[in-house]
Amino acid sequence: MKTITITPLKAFEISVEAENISPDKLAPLTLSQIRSLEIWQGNRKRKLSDLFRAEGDDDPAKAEDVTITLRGDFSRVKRIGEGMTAGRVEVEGSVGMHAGNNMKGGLLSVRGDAEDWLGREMRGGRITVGGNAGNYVGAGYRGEKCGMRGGEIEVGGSAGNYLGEHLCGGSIHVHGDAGDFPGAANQGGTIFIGGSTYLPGAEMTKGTITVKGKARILPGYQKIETVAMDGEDWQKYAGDLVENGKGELFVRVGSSL
Amino acid sequence: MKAIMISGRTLAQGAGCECKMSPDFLKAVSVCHLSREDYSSLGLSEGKNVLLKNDFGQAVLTPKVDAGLRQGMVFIPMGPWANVLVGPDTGGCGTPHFKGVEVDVDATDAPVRNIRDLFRGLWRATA
Amino acid sequence: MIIKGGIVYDPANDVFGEEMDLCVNEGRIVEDAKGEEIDARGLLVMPGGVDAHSHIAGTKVNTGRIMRPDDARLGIEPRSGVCRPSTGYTVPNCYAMGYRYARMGYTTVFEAATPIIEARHTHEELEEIPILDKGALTLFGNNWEVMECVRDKDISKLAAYVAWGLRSARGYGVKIVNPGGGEAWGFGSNVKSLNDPVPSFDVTPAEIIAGLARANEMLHLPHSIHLHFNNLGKPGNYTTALETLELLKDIKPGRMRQVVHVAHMQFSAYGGTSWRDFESKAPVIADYFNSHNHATMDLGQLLFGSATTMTADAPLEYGNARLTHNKWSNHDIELEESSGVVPMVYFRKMLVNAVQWAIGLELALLTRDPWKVLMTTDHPNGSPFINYPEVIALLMSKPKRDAEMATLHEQLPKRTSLGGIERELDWTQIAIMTRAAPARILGLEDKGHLGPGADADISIYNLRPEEVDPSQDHVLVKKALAAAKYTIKSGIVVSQEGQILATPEGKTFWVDAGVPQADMDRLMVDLQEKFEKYYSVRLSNYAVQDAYVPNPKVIRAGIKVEPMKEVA
Amino acid sequence: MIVEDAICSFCGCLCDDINVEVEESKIKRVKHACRLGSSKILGHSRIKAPMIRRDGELMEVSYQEAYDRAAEILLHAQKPLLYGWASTVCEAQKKGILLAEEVGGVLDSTATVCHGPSVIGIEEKGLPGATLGQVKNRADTIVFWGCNPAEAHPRHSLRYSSNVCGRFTPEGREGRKIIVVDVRETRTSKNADETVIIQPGTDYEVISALRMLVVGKGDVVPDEVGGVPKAELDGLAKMLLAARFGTVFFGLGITHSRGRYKNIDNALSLVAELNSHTKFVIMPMRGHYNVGGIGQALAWSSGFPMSVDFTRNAPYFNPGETAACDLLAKADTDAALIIAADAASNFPRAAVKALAKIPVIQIDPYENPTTLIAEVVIPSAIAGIEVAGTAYRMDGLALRMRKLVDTSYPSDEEILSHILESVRRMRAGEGA
Repeated sequence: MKTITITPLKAFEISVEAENISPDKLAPLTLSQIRSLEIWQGNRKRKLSDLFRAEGDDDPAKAEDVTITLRGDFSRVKRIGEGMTAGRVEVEGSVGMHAGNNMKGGLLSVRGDAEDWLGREMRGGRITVGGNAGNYVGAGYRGEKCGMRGGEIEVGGSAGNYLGEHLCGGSIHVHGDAGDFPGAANQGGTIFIGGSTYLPGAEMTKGTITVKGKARILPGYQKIETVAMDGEDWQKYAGDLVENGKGELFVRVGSSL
Repeated sequence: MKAIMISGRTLAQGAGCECKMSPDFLKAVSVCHLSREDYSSLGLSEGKNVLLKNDFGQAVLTPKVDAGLRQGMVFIPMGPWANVLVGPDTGGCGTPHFKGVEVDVDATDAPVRNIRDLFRGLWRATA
Repeated sequence: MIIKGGIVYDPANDVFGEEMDLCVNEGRIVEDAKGEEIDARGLLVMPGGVDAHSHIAGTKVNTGRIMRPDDARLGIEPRSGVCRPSTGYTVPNCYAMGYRYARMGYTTVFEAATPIIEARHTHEELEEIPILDKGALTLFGNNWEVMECVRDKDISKLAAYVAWGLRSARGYGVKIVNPGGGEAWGFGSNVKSLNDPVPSFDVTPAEIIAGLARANEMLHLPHSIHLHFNNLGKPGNYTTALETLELLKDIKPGRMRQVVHVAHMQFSAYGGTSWRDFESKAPVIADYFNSHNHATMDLGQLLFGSATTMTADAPLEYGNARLTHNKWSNHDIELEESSGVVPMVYFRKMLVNAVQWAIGLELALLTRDPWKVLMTTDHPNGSPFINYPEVIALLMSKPKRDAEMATLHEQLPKRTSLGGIERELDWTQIAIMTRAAPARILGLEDKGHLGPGADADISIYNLRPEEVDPSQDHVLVKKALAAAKYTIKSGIVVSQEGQILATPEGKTFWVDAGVPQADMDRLMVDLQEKFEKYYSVRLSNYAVQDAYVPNPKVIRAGIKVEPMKEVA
Repeated sequence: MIVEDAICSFCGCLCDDINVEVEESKIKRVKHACRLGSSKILGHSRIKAPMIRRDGELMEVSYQEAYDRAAEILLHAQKPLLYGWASTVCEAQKKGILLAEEVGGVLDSTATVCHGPSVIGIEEKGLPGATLGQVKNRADTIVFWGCNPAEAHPRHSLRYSSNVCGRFTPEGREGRKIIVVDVRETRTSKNADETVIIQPGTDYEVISALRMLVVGKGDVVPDEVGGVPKAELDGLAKMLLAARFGTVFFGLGITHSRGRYKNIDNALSLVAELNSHTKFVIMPMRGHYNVGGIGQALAWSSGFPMSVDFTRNAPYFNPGETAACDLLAKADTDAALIIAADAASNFPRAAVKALAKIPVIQIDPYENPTTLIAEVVIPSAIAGIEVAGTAYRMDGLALRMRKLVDTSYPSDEEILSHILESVRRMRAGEGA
C-alpha cells in the first residue's frame, strides 16, 4: 500500500486546477517528484509544494495500491482524481469542481460536499459523497451526446440541477433532493432520488429514474400502472414520448406534485 | 404579500440605459408594476412607495398599475434596482435567475434610493 | 535563398523528379539568387499545396464551431512561440486553419461557398487565417436575380449580375449548389431533377446551370463554374451527374480550361435505389471523364471517424439530421441561398460509409488523366483536411488499400470495383492532383508550379523519392506528408519539421470582371427594386468594403478581355 | 450634411436605413430611428477624461497613465475577467481577445446575462434559422415567445416580421397570424391575433406539450399545462402546423426563467419537428447591437462563443464555471476589465459586491454604476457613431457601421492596443 496525504498550505482565493492529484499520476512517483508536480492557480503555473504539503510513502507502486488522503478544504481545488483508473482518493473535507471526471476505476470518497461536475463523463469506478453535490453530477461536456457511461455515484445529501444529463450508463444514487431536470436525455443509465425533484427524465430515451419524494411530471410521460417495490407503492410512467422514449420513471405514490 | 418578480426591458429603460446617472433613467427603472388587484389590496396610492424584499436584498420602488399583469406577479424594468433582488447563483449554466424570483411586497413610506446612493460605499467595501 | 539538390516534381513545367536547385528572391522563383541555403539533397520537393475546395471561413464554418464545443475541445494546442492557440478537429479555429495547412506544405486554400450577402463575415475570417493565400467562391445557384435573368433568357444581364456579385462579395468564382433546390427549400421542398421547375420562378436547374456556365465564359473568368450537383448524397444520383455533364459539353470555354468543375464528385457517384442496395457508380463516372474534356472534378474523399457536414444544400442537411438524429443547424439566406450544418461520424462497419470511402478512391484511380482530378475531402464534410496524407498514401499503395478494405464491412467488395484496381499513383500524379491541377483549374497563373516568376511557395518533405517505394512504405509516406521538413510561403520559411516559424499574412484573390455599362444599368434597375422591396438591408450597405480585404490580389476579367493564352 | 443609410448602434435589429443630419461634426437630427436608436445616436453626456481612483476618489490622469495602470492591474492578476464587448465593433473585440490571451484572463460577453442559455441550447440541438429577410418575404405565422419587441426592438415588426410586406407576403400584417406566448400581456401582445398566457417558469412543460400535440400524441398530455388548458394548447399546435412558413422569435422570457437553456433546447426541437410537417425557423432576439459580433469573433478565434478561460494558455469553455457571474459569485477572479457594458447595473447585487472588491478597469463613453466601483476609467469614442466597424445582426448578418462624426476620444480598439503595448513592455521589463 502506498499512502500520500496532501494538505493545503493556505485557503485559496483563486481556484486551483489539480488534475495531477490522482492515484495513476502519483503511483510511480517519489515524494520529491510528487512535490514538484505541476499545479495551476489561475494563470500561474506552480509546483504542488507551493500550495500543498505532501507526506507519505516514497516508493513507486501500482495505481490500485495507492491511497491519497486529502486533508483540509479542497472545495476550490478542481479536477481531483481526473481520469483515475484504480486506487483510492479519500477527501476528508469538501472537494472542488470536476472531481473524478473521466474516471475509469477506483474509489473517490468525499466526506464533505462536492462542487459541480462531479464524475463528469465517468466510465467506471465509484464515487461517494457524504454531504451535498453541486450541479451536473455525472453529466457530460457541453455539446456531447454522451455524459457518464459507467460506474456508480452515491450522494448522501442533495444534488443540484441537471443530475446525470446525457447519462449513457452507470448509476447515480442521491439520498436527498435533486434540482431541476435530473436524467435529461438519459440514454440507458439508472438514477435514484431519495428526496424530491423537478421535471425528471426530459427527453429520456432509455434507462430508469426513481423518485421517492415529490416530482413534477413532464407532459410527455404516460401514466402506466402502480407497482409495489421495497414495500412501497410507486406510480410508473413511460417516456419521454416527445422522443418516443422507452425510459421508465417511478414516483412513490402520494408524493407527486 | 408574496409575489413572483420578473425583470425586463421597457422603452423608457432602453432609451435611458446610455445615461444611467440621469433622472430620466431613475424615473424609468425604479418602478414596480403591479396588477390592479394587488395595487389596491396593498393600499397603495399616490405618494406611497412599495418595498420588495427577499433573501438577496430589498428595494423601495414607485408602484404603477399594469393591466397586463396577473395577480401575484410584479414587473420591474431591468437595471440596478431589480438586480438587488436577484441571486448570484446561476444553477450551473452561467446565467442568473432574473425572472420568476420570489419576493415579499408591502407598502412603505420609505423613499426610492437614487443611483449614487444605491452604490455608495460599495467600492472596496469589506462588509 | 537557394534550395539545393532537391528531387523536384513540377509537372506544370514538365519536371518529373529531377534533382535541381531552386532560387528564390523577393517572394518569387528566379533563375538564380544568393543568400540563405537550404539543403534539400535527395528530398522530395514540390510547389506549395493548393486546395481548391475547402470550407474554411464564413457563416457555415462558424455555425459549425458554435454548435460543436465538443469538437473545439478535441484539437486544443496551447499558444507558443509565434502561434496563438489552436482548437478544433473537424472545425478548427482560424489560426489552426493556417498552421495545420502550412505544416502539411499547403500554401493556398479556397473557401468553397460564400453567399454574397454574408461575404463580409467570410472575409473577416479569411483575414484572421495566417500564412495562406486564399479566395472565396461566390454562390449564385439559388439567387433570385440569376433565376429571373435565366428565365428571361437575358444572358448579358446575367453576366452583368455575376460580375456585380463577384465584386460585391470580393469573390473569385461562380459556385452553384443544388441549383433551384435552395429556393424550393424556402418553403420546405426541393427540386427532384434537372428539369423540375423551381416553384414561383418558372425556371429549371438545367437552365440555371447552363445560363451561369455561359455567363461565366462570356466574362472569361479565370475559373469555370464550380458545381455541386442536384440530388447529391442520394442513392442512384449518378444519372443526375451524367445528365448535367452532358448538358454542358457544347459550351465553349472563355479560357483554355474546363467548362465545369465538379465539386466532391464522390457524393454524386451513387448507384442503387435506396441505402440497402446502395453501390458505387465510380467506374461509369470515370469513363465519362476519360471520354470528355470539358469537365474536371475534386474527389470529396470520405474517411472513417468524425466529420461535420456543412453545405449550401440545406434539404440534404435536413435529411442528414433526420437520418442520424444529430443536432441540426439550418440557415436560409434571403433572395440568395440556404445552408445546413450537421455533425457526422463515418463507421468502418457501416456498409454505406465503406462504399462511400471506396468511391472516392475509385474515381481517382479510374480517371486516367490526373489533371482532371483534385485530391480533396470537401473539408470537413468527408474528413478534416489534416487527413490528406492518409488519402495520398491510399492512392499510392495497393497494399494499404487492401489492408484497409480487410477491416471494412464484408459486403463491400460486392458494391465497388476498388478491390480489383491495381493502379498506384506516383509522385508526379500526386503533385498534379494537389498542386498543378488545382492552380490551373482555378486559373492561378503564379501558383502550383516552380517556373521562374511563380510565387515562391515550396514544400520540402523528409522523404527520398529515389529510395522510398510508396507502395510498400506507405506508413513513411503518410508520416512525411503530415509535417513538411520545410514549408516556404512567398519566400519565407513558415514551417519546419511541423513547427510554425513565421505567420505572414496571405493575400486574398478576387476577380473584377468588366461588363458593358448598358447591361450594368439594366441590372441596377432590377437590383434597386429588389433592395427596395425584398432585401432586409439597403443596397448601400450590401457590398463588402475595402477594409475587409487589406491584402487583395485582383484578377481582371470581363466581356472585353480576350481569352488568356494556354496556361504552361 | 445628411449621412444616408447609417446603421443604428442600439439593438440587435441593426436598422440600416437611418438618416443622420450632421453639422460641424455635431449630430442635429435623426430620421427613421426608433426612440431607442434616436436617444443613442443623438447622444448623452460623456466621461470627460481618464481617471484613476486614489483614496476613494476618481482623479483625472493622462491616457498613458490610465493605460499603464490598467496594464499593471491585468498583469498582476492571476485570473482577470475581461467582460462586456457587446456595444463595440468587431475590430475592438479582436484586439480584446488577443489581450485576454496574453494576460491569461477569462473573456466573457453580455450574452452570459442575456442569450447565453440560447447558445448552450444551440450546442445541444443546433439552430434551424434564417436571415430576417427570409422571414420578411415568406413568414405567414410568427410566434413571439417570451419577448416584447414593441419595447425592446421597436422597428422589428415594421422592417422584418409582423407588419412588413415581401414577395410572398404582399398583404403584410393582414396576411399573417401573430401569436404571443408570455407570462403577461405586453405592448407586443396588443398587436397579436392570439395571446397565450402561461405561468412563470413553465415554458419547458408548455413546449413539451406542444411537441406531443404536433406529433399527434395529445391524448397523453394532461388537461392543463403551465396553467393553459389543453384545448388552447391544441389550438396553438394546429396554428403552427397550418403555417406555410412559420417563425419563432424568442427572448429573455425563456432564457432568464427556470429551466434556462433547457427551455431553448426544447424550443429548438419543437421547431426542428415542425419541419417534417411544414417549414419553420427560429431566431433569438439578441439585445445589444453587437453581442452577435463578439460571439462570432470569439468562436472563430478560440472555437467557443462566450465564457472562454485563457488562463492556461489555451481556450477552455464551460458556462457555469467560466461565466462572469460564476466567477464573481465564487470570488474566483482578482481583477476585471469591463468594456462596452455596465456590469454593475446588470449583474445580481452579490456579484456587483464581489466586483467592487477587486480592481476594475472601465472602458466606456458614458458614466454609469460601473464607474462608481471602478479604479481606472478610460473614456472611449462611441463605436458605430464616432468609429466605423463591423457588427452582427440578431440573425448573424455582418454589416459595417459608418462613422458619422469625428471625435477626439480614442476608439476602443486604440485603447486596447495601448494597454496591450503597456502589458508587453512591462512583461519585458519584468523579464529583463
